[in-house]
Amino acid sequence: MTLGRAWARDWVGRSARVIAEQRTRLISLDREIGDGDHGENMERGFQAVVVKLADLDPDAAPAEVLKLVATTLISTVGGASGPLYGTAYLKASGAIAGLEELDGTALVALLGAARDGVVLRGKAEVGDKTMIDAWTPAVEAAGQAQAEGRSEAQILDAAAAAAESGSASTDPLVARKGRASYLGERAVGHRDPGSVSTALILRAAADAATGGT
Amino acid sequence: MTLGRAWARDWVGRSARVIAEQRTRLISLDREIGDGDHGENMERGFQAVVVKLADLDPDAAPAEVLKLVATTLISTVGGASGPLYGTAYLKASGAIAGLEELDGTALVALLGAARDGVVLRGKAEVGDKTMIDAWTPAVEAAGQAQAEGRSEAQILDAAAAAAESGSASTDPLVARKGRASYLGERAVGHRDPGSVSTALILRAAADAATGGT
Amino acid sequence: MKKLINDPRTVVAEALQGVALAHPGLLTVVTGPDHIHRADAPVQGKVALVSGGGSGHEPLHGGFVGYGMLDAAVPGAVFTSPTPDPILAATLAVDGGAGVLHIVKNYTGDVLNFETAADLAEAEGVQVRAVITDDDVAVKDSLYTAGRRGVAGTVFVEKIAGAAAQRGDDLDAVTAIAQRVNAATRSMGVALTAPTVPHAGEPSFDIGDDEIEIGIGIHGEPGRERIALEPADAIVDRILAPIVEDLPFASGDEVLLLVNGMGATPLIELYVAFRRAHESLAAQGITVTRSLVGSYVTSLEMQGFSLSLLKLDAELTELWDAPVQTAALRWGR
Amino acid sequence: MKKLINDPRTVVAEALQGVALAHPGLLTVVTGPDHIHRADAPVQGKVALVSGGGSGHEPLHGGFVGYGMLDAAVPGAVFTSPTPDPILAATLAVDGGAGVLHIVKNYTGDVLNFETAADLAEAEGVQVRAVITDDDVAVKDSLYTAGRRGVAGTVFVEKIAGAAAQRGDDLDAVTAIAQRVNAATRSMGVALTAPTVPHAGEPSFDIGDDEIEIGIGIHGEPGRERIALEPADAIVDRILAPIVEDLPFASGDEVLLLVNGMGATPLIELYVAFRRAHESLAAQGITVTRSLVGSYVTSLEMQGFSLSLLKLDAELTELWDAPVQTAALRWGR
Ligand SMILES: Nc1ncnc2c1ncn2[C@@H]1O[C@H](COP(=O)(O)OP(=O)(O)O)[C@@H](O)[C@H]1O
Ligand SMILES: Nc1ncnc2c1ncn2[C@@H]1O[C@H](COP(=O)(O)OP(=O)(O)O)[C@@H](O)[C@H]1O
Ligand SMILES: [Mg+2]
Ligand SMILES: [Mg+2]
Ligand SMILES: [Mg+2]
Ligand SMILES: [Mg+2]
Repeated sequence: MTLGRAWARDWVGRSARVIAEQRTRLISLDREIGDGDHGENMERGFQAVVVKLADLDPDAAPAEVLKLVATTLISTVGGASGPLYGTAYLKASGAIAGLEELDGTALVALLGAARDGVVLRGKAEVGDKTMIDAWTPAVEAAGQAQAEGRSEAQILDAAAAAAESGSASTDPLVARKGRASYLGERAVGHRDPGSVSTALILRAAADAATGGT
Repeated sequence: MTLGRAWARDWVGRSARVIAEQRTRLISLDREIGDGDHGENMERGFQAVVVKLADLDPDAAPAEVLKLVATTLISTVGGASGPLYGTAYLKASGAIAGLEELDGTALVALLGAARDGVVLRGKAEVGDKTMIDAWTPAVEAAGQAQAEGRSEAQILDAAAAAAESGSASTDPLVARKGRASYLGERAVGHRDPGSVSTALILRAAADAATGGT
Repeated sequence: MKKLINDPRTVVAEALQGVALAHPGLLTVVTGPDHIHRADAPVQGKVALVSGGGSGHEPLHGGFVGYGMLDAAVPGAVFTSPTPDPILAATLAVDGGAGVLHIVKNYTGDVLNFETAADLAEAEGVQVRAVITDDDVAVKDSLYTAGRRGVAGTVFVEKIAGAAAQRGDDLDAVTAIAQRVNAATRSMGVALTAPTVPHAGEPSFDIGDDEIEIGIGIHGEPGRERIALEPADAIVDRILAPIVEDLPFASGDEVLLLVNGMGATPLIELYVAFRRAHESLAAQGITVTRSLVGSYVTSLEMQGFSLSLLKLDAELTELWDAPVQTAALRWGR
Repeated sequence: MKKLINDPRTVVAEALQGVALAHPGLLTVVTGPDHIHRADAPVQGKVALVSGGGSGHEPLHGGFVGYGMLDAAVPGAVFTSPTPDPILAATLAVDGGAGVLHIVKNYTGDVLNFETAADLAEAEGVQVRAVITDDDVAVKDSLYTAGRRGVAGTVFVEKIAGAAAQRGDDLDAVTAIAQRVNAATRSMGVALTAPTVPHAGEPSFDIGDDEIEIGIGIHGEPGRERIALEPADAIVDRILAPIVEDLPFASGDEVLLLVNGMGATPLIELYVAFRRAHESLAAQGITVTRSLVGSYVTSLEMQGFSLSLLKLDAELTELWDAPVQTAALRWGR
């Protein structure tokens, strides 16, 4: 079963809710190895998205929804995560331009474009202890699931699961990008907050596909 | 047995020691209803006195010793207590000018002049919750003891005891002079720090007369 | 106690050495007895202004020495009035033959020590007048107190009397202006935290995590009352009302408003407070035509702020606007 | 958390309203998207300077807007880079036809958001250049970090490039001067306590009563190492050495020295630190010919300080001395 506008809107709504719920956790993680604003930044952005989405034409295609997310995050989040997530959604929107329904191929393209957008702006590689450590395994797992002929819901579940373990894999790392890179060895033992928000957002995508809670 | 230069010097030395010992107590009391510097101010002043006294002609009369205390306190203590104690010692010195040995009458004059000096500068009355609440009972008790024909040591002991209970009598008072007056009712239940330093100095005078410790 | 110092006993002397090194063309720092004076003092024929008091309120007073403001500042130990010797030395150093005005904050210690110094200076042939600043409405001015404290409004007196002296007013006139400014100034402060005097090593008072002290002095002397922490607007309203009532300031008045940080209050918060004070005054028909926002009269690392209001007229406004060149206040040159 | 605010979500907006009310002739505050610009902007024919970044560092940057320094400042949320929209709006508002220089502290967020705004401004026909300040020697500048942070030395870049623009230099020349200043500036900071971001509600890091953080950033990012509290002189020596080594500064150099308070450090302590830094430099043959002591680049109510050193030459000295008229830095007019 392909995923359409309802899924796209539900994904955004779930993302906003889970980011709001996890706001203090994201702040705490960012306090430990950054400057303590990641939860606030992301919540501010996604609340603005929810408000704007209510005004969007109900017939808007998934790409329109993602573009709205992109421009809203760019203009409300600030910090490093604003331009990074903003570019991710912008590129993701471009990858599914014109499509009303997204199949497995489209989803893999969406995720890959999002990841490439983050890399384009932030120049991070896997192992740098950034959100890329969640995005790249997610893209790879989605590609693999799609190659194995899994359903759209299964593809997104695979992506979310990979993002979650990718995020956990940042714990032992020394950071090479972002604020945590100032810390050297002292970042070891802490999880990168941006990788956690990425995992939350991808889990929201999977949940939106199954209608789970 | 009249009291001479040895007593005067011993009084000053004992005063300096007891002020140094009680420095933190005086600071704590002043923290409660003032600005927390009384112990520091008095210690700074008496340490300077000790240094200067070492250079004073060993044959200097008691009045010279007290004058040295006065000018040194004036130029090193600062705050309210500097000019008040400074004037006290200056007037006390004047009251015994020319005397080599102090009998009971001289001691009562010394104490009365000191008290009058504080009043001249500070305009406080008994009950205003200041050092006057220690000085005035001390002067009265000394006068009484002298009228009763007591020894010099007994006169000073009576003065010290009266200063101590006068100081304790400041506990329930609302202050009408000095920093504690800003507090209104909130000064109630706290002892005035200047009355405590006065009691310590007068006890030092009595101890110097008996050679006690 | 966490401080950037070497030793509580040397902090004032070392800071003075820093001041001397940082402002060589502007200030001369004399040690023994310690004071700061204008590098070009004495200015012949000009009335000289001398202020001073305990240290720990920086930039007050040393930061206000220079063209158009003070001629000398006399720092005591932290929160302790200076003794007469350095006040006398400063007075003699800056007298340019036209007499010296002492600007003294109303604390028993400051008043007594300046009084003694003035007597000694007069004995040396220098004409001395004094103005006692007492702008703090938190303290009842009655027979039953030492009178109102001099707090942040002292900056208004120093700036405006300094401008009057700079333009050539004689000692009587400068004294009268200083008195007029003090009489038209009212202040009140609030503390969120307590300062720690270096030699005391402990905060000057204990205050709960959700409490504030209304009517705080600048030496950590406890204030009028202890209340629960409130939003900034409510706090501003709470201390602005007694200020306005006291003079009273009235609709139609033009005022100079100082929102003064007590040491550890971020500037961003001072502007939040300024906004509310300006708004509330406007609602009462009182127009803020001049203003100052910053930490000018501090209490070491105390978090808190004060509001000061001066009722302006054309002359006071002109004198406020006159050029000033000091370490902490500078415009027009 | 004890703050003089109404609501963490409105603090920046309310402070901006305060700024507007406090500096009517000097600054214009635009809301939606929020920025501050010179009241007389755009200045035709002059290169315009725009800086910005997270709030909480006041007076940086809004306090440096005015004649001879910045044309506009763009405040983000507390400790969070502004988004491109207000940067773009500020850039368009101040362009006087001679192009705009963005002065950006080196943080991933600031760099990315300014980059995007520059692209959008160029698309509207405004010529934009950027200089990234990265003066903090506490961070290793290697492939394995986001590079050095921009900290208090940014003030030198803003003042000196501002003076170059004011004297009429073109965009290439102003950019080159800004880069030259940044290249000749080194800084390092120390924290005694942590700042508390209003919306976070908790201190940015935990630090013991007898510990200090060496190499602190201006956003409460932890520094190089945590050590036991030391006397001021030892702390100054500890952070001065890596600054001097890094450029390196050498005997015979003339320098501008900034002793910068991080928010809650009393001025008296900054002068104690200044004294030591000046002395230590003198002992190495390095002469402090210009200086600045005060809280210019802060981190909310953090106790701590930083040292910044700029190697001067005749031109940089002349540009530093040139008149400036802003809320926080003013001389010569
Ligand atoms: N160069 C980069 N590439 C990818 N992700 C990055 C990069 N720099 C930072 N990030 C991500 O951004 C997150 C921090 O976002 P946030 O706290 O909102 O911004 P800021 O660091 O400006 O305060 C980090 O946890 C990290 O995942
Ligand atoms: N007007 C006064 N008359 C008599 N004693 C006074 C007066 N004002 C203050 N004192 C005394 O001075 C003491 C405070 O001295 P100190 O703390 O050294 O000075 P300061 O109040 O300037 O900090 C008070 O405890 C009180 O006994
Ligand atoms: Mg962050
Ligand atoms: Mg005291
Ligand atoms: Mg005192
Ligand atoms: Mg941030």
